[in-house]
Amino acid sequence: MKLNRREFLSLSGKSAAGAVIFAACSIPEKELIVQSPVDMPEDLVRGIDTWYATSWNEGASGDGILVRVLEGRVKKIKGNPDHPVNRGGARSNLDSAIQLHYNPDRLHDHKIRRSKKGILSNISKNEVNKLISNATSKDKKIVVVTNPTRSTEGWVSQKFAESRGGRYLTFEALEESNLYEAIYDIFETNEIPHFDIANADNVLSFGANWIQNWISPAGYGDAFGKLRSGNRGFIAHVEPRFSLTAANSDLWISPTPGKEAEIALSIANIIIKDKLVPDSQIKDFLNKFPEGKVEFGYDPVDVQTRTGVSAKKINEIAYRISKGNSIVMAGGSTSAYTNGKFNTYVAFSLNILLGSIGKKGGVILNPEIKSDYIGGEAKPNSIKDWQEELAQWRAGYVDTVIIKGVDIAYSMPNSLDIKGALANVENVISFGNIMNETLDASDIIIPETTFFEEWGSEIPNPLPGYKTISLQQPVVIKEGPGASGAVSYVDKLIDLEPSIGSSNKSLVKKVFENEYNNSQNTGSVIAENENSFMNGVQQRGGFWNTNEIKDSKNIRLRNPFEYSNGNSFSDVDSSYGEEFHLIPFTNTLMDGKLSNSPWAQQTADGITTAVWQTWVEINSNQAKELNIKEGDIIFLKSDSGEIKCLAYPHPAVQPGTLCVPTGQGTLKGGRYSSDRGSNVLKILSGKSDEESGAFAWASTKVSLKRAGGNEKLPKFEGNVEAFPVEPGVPVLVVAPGQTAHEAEEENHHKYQEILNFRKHDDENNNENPKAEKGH
Amino acid sequence: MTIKGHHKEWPPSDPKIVKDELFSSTIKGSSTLKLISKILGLLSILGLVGLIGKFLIDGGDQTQWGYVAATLAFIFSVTGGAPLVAIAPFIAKANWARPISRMAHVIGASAIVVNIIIMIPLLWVLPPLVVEGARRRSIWFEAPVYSPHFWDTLSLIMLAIAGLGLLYVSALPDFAIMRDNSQGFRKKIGNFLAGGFVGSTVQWSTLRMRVGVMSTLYFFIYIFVHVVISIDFSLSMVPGWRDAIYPMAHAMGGIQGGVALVIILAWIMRKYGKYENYLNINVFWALGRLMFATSLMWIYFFYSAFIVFWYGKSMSDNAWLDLLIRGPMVYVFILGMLFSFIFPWWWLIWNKVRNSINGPVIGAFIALTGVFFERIRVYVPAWSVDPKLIHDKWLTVIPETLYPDIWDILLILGSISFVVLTVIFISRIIPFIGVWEVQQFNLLAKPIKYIKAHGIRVAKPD
Amino acid sequence: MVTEEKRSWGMVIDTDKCNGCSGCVTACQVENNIPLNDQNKFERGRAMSWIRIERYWEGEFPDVKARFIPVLCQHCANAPCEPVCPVYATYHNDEGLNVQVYNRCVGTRYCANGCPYTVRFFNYWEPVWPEDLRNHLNPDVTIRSRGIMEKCSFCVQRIKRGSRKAKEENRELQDGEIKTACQEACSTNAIVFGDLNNPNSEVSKLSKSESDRKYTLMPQLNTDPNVVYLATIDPLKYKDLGEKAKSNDH
Amino acid sequence: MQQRDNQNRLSQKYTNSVLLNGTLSTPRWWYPLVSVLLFFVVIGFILFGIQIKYGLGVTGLNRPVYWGLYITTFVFWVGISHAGIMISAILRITQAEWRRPVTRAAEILTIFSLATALVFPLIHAGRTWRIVYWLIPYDAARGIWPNIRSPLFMDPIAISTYLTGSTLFLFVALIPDLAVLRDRTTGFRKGFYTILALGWTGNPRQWKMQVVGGILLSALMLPIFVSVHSIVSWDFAVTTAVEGWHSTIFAPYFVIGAVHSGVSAVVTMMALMRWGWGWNDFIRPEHFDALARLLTVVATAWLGFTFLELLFAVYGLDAPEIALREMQIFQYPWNMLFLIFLLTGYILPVPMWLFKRVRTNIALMFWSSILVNIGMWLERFLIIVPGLARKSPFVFTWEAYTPSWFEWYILFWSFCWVTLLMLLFSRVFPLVPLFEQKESEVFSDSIKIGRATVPTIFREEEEEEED
Repeated sequence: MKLNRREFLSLSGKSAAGAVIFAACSIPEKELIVQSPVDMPEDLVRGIDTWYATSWNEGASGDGILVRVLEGRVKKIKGNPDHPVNRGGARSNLDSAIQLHYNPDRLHDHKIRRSKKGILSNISKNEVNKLISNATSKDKKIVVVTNPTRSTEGWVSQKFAESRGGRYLTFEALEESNLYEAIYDIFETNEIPHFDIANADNVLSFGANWIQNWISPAGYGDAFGKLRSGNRGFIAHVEPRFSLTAANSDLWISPTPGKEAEIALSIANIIIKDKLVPDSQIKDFLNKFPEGKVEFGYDPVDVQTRTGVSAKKINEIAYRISKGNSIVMAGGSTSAYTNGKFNTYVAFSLNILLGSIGKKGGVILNPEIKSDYIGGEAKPNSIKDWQEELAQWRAGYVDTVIIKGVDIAYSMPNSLDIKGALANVENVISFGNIMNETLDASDIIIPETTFFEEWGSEIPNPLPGYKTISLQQPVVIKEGPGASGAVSYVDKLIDLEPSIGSSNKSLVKKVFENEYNNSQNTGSVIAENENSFMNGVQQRGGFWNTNEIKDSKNIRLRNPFEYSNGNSFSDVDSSYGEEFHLIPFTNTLMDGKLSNSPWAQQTADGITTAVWQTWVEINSNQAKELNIKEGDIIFLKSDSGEIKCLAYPHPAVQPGTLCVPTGQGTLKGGRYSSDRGSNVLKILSGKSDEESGAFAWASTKVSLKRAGGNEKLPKFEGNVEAFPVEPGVPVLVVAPGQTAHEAEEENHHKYQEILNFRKHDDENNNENPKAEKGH
Repeated sequence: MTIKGHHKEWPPSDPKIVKDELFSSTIKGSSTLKLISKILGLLSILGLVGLIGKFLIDGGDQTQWGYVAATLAFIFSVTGGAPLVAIAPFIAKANWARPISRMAHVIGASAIVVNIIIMIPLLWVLPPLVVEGARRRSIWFEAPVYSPHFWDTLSLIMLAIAGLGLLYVSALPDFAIMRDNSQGFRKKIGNFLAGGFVGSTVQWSTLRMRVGVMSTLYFFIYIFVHVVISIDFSLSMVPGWRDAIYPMAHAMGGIQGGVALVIILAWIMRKYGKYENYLNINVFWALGRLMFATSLMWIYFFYSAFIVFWYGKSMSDNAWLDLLIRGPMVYVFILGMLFSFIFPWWWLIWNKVRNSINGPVIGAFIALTGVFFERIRVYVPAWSVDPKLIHDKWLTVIPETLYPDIWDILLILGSISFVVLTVIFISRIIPFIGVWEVQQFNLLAKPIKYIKAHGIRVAKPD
Repeated sequence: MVTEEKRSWGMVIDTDKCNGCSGCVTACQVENNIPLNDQNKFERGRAMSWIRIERYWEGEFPDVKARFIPVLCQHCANAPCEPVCPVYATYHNDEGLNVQVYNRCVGTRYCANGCPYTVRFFNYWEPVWPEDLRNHLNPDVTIRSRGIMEKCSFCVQRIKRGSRKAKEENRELQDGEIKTACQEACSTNAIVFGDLNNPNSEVSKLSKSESDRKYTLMPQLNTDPNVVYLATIDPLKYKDLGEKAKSNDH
Repeated sequence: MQQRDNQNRLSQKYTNSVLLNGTLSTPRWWYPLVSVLLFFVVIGFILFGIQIKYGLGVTGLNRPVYWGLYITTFVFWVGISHAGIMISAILRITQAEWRRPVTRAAEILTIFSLATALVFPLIHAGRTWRIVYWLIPYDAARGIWPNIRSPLFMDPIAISTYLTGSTLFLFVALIPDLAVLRDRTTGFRKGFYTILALGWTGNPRQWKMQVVGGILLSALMLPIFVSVHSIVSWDFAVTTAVEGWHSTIFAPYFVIGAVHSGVSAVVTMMALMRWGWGWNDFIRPEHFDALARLLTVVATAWLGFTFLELLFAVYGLDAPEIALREMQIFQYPWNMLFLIFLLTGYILPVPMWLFKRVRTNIALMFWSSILVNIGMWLERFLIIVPGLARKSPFVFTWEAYTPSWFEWYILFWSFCWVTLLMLLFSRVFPLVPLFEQKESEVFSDSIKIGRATVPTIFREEEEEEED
């Protein structure tokens, strides 16, 4: 495989050895003294910058990143072109993470709350250590809570929980456990398969906002670029909300929420009826479906009447994806209804109909990776688990909760009453960089290191089709002048339970030593001894081995209609009125992780270009009918709470739905996050998919109330709704094979037609009757 | 070359003498004048031949008609511009212009026939607004496709009527004199035209009022004509040419030529009509200034357009420069620049020159040629633009230089001579220096000596 | 600066690959020490971003489309911003860059009016960072004071570093060796940067090759930009799939 | 005092005593008014300082509306400054008798409005403290000079030339009156006037010099007069990027508009002078009458240019241009501004001026002239701002602009500033030129034609008359 995709790396790759990828040499004297009065100051650059290869466990699903360090400070992050998962792909939130590290509100001291009623106050490290060791002594009932992760960290958390006979849970705000469930039910694996978008001809995605932020966006972004280059692939997207993926798809279908499965089945219906794929595949697909259900139940015309989606579009998709290599993905909101599992399963099963499992440009199953010192799993605990867990907390059966990497107090819906639960736990010990609601609700706060300061190893999710372990290495010092003086979570746990290991660093090293021993001189780093192997790993930012792939492709089918439970939600008609479907979505702030980073806050949302605020997207026509203007203050009320947000009408929202971004509205945060916007996660009703117990976060209904006021919605776009004033300006659109020049000609004519200066039909031989109107 | 001393030349104070002297020119006609008229007549016929020939040969191809259009533009604008030389001072109640106002009016009425004749084939060739299913940019936006043809003709006719009306109204008292003091057909004509004018106070005041109204009316029509014709006959035939000052520059060129014509005619009248006393140095001096001022105005308008295009450097801006400056007509442009600005400016800037009889005339001849070059410089390239390109956003193909063919030359000579012929013809009927104007001039202005200085005492009636 | 052969830096942006993720925008903010855009800046329309993603709507629901285009300084060969600056604060250097010399700028903002692409930004306030955040400022890039214009510099500091490195290693500057921050951050590789005078560079291949999706912004202004765009492809351009498909005019 | 002499002319004694009443003595309202103005002016300077310290964020400007109220006001004052030369130079050359009492005031107005206009680029610029770089060739050692191609560099040159010329012009016309003052003052002031009067004794040669100098200067000033506002207009016209700016008509359009507003400003001022100092015998209805006639012609020409400008704006049929005009003329609040602009700029005042009764009514003339200047200010605003707000086809960047109170105050400040300067000036120099006044008295006469007595004027015969 082509490791060094970009030339400059191949350049440096030859020269460089050791952890440093880049090393600028000393500056020639004569250039230093060259001074041109009419040049920019940037013409003189001095200093030596170094680029370290590492990864970011929480934020970037194991993507490889390069960190530019100058004068001992982190300056810039970019994707690691060498890394198989994202291949140099980066995301805006990578850079934003720098401001978490250098955040003016970064915690530097331990804090403690003496009594549940009391307030948080600073405390010395030694004192707090005693308290912690008491709180986590063998006799205590302990629960460890982190974000879902498969890493050394996860392994340590697990081990620690086990050592205390406690539990280890993970939580994710907009979780997708239905995705894992469906994958497991079809492919009998917990690994999300590798979607080989780069080599595909058609991609059909249900709810999975893969271009913006679905599981591995950086990698998918790179793949997207490849898909669109050369023999241009076709992208279709099915999602009620107009996500970036919808915006960039060639064909977007916006079904009423919860009806995704209908679309999928009707696509299948067409493919089967018109025999667009070999019979064998049809047989495979149908064998567990009830007799004739798909063939007769889901004729596109009926589906159009049921879902209001144009049959033409469904037809178009069916015909396109049945040619060439096609991928069908599902996730995001599709998996987050009360019938989420059903939707997801049906959607994925289309891959079987299309025969795209396990082939290039299709769905490539990933190997299950067993590695010592790496634990935890990517699938978060479902909301069912959490309801049970929190019940225990409330009952006071838990003495100590250790929370790391997830702001549960912020991101759990009101219906779970997490704060109440935390109040009944004797010791809540939290790790964190910057104040947040969970830290605020806890008794002991430990200033945690950022990923720039800490070692770590992680199994990316999803894998690129073969074994990959990303390395996280410290790029700046954590002790000493100018350093944060923060504490490593893993080291802390190891202090408390020395039997786990000696130190975080040693554990990480062990991970890769194992790899060295197992790899038998195959894989990304080949070295004669462990040390140089480790050097290689640090240089490349991880270890991956193209030979360790999943060989067997075992598909286990079942009748999806077993999953289609009484879904009260999607049957509700989406006609205008008080009741709206609320569709929360994450953007640059993620689930509030980055809300303390000004860069993340100021990064304009792709569709609305709104920033620094919580807005609600509403269809512009519907807004006109309801007499709602941009910036009008709107209150959304659901069965579990009410939030305030500013209206942003735009043409691409499905009438009857409202879309609200997550990430704002934290009650306790840094200067950049507190008192702005509101937290939509709070008002999600605690509904779940009975089948899987997954959190049905897209199944909330809200009523809309206008407060009467109007604030200026901060956004990057100007004050005019941006429809081009002239066809093709500034974004020129061509049909396949059409040249830009032809398109411009055509647009010029179209513009003349708009002016009534040219006949609207094609033959332009005689005079223009329209031009003479009124005379 | 200035004429020394004051008041050698001043209109005789006796109204009778004034009348006789001024009317004499309408009666007596030398043999040379007859000869000239014959030649001019011949040329005029050739001009008609030229026009017809042009029409038969190039009737289908608009790109060949640049020179015809230029001729029309030249003739209608300069002759039309002349009356303004009388109108402006009239509005400003200036006394000096009285002796030449009649000539100005006559010139204004002299080109009516020529304009109409040339207009006819041009209308035939001028493309409608909508060609090849699409409509070209014009000031007629969504108006009917033949609006330019209709309105431009109408405007020309309006100008003709206004010109005639102005001449007639201002000549009324002289017709009366003609009626009372001549025999034969002149008496008849006078009788017919004078319409019972006996010079009562009421009639005088209505006369002044009428002249005022006609003058104002004429001015506005003149501007209107220039706006529509300059745009429809040149600007809107070039894709992307968008030039708000152009109509004004066009009109200014016309006025410049008008002033020139008046000077020339005045000079001829003075020299061959023996009217030294009436058309004295003061008149030429004043006209010289006007000549100078109009030249300056013209260059100012031209430059305001030029700098914007030259600095803008957008595609259409460059196209303008390529087409109208450094393009097919670059030499004509240089000539035009020399003749309509540089020479007149450097010549008339000297008081010595202005304050003389021949100085302004030379300037006038130069400026007149300049105006002609300017019209060719603009109209010929504009018409030679390939009609297929008209719908483009800007002009991409600069046409080749178009040289006048024999028909064009015939037409140019013929039309001009016909105008001159018309002037001569009118001179047989109406005195070219308004009798009543001169008499009023005498009433209001008196050369007097104040302390040591020579001067004029001017009365300012409201 | 001392340059061996005259280069002409240019960029090709494939709008078909741009998915509007605004990674380039943030990367540019980070690389070039662009002042933090607080909420107020957005509310008053003063937000600075040297590269921006413009989003244009087409049609109405459900047949609505959003088109994205990244816009940055086009480094026009015939730049309208240059002649109007009374103090030569912006001028064309010998590598085809339209550079902004901050020290000379007096802030007439005339260049901004001259620029049809509105990619020039004015510092209405003195830029401020909290002490901690100053750590991440890029020492290669000047911090602009209040009252002056700034704009995309094609990451001139990176160009300098790159060419210096090549010089030290006594070799030609390789194509693709120098990458602008936005190009680096673009995971879909919609942005390609390089030397237009080098016939073998990817950028000149893309911009010269009659692949013919290429167009420039506002050709009618004849600014001759060094940034070339490739048109978006819409496979369904002439297909009417909707029950109420609309054209984009309104 | 006896006012009329035997030939029924205003006696020179009377003329002196009345016309110097603002200089040799002080009107009752002078001190209070001046101190109030001073107060406002000082506040203005303080605000300016604040803006320099904290940056232009205090304004309502944004991107892409980078030019706003400041530039508008700059253009406005440059426009006003066209009064002086119009009145003194052009009317002098064309020998318009009625100009005489107005000339001085007009020239002062020119000078002070120009000085004010020159301040606005400073207020407008981002780094005022470096503005010297802009105006003066600096850093010559490094071979860097200001950019002569930039209209913004031509502006200061043109304006300062104009300023110099006008000042000279004013001074030449001031000398005889300075002599008069010299002879009527004592002590410090006498010395002051003695120096300025340059030993004027009023002998024929001096008079001849003074007249010739005046005429020469007028001739010299004319091209500058035209160039100044043309160059200001090219600030906008050369810019292809901004819709509605790149129009060839701008230069003459701005000049004629400037004359329109300038002369109206003179009318306003004449009325104020007549009321303030009670110069009823010198600033007489016929002067207003004449000015109003002039204004009617000018305004009509200006309207013609406005029409052409709009016509050709739409002629181009560029989508953004159309959008711009749509906003400018039909969208709230711009449509209101546009309406007011049309009404005050032409539709209200000009028809009024058609009636002699109005033309000779000082109060009406005063208010109508004020209207005109409101309209002309709006004209500039409507040219500059909407174009920027709807700049280029990038709909995405189209913005709105609302000036901040800061900008509004600076606008208000400029008026106080000019008025203050005028009042201070009036305290030191006579606002109506005494010698011109006297000359006109001498030159005018009347004769009988038939039954009517017609006023006449004596003209030395080097000139021809046009009015």
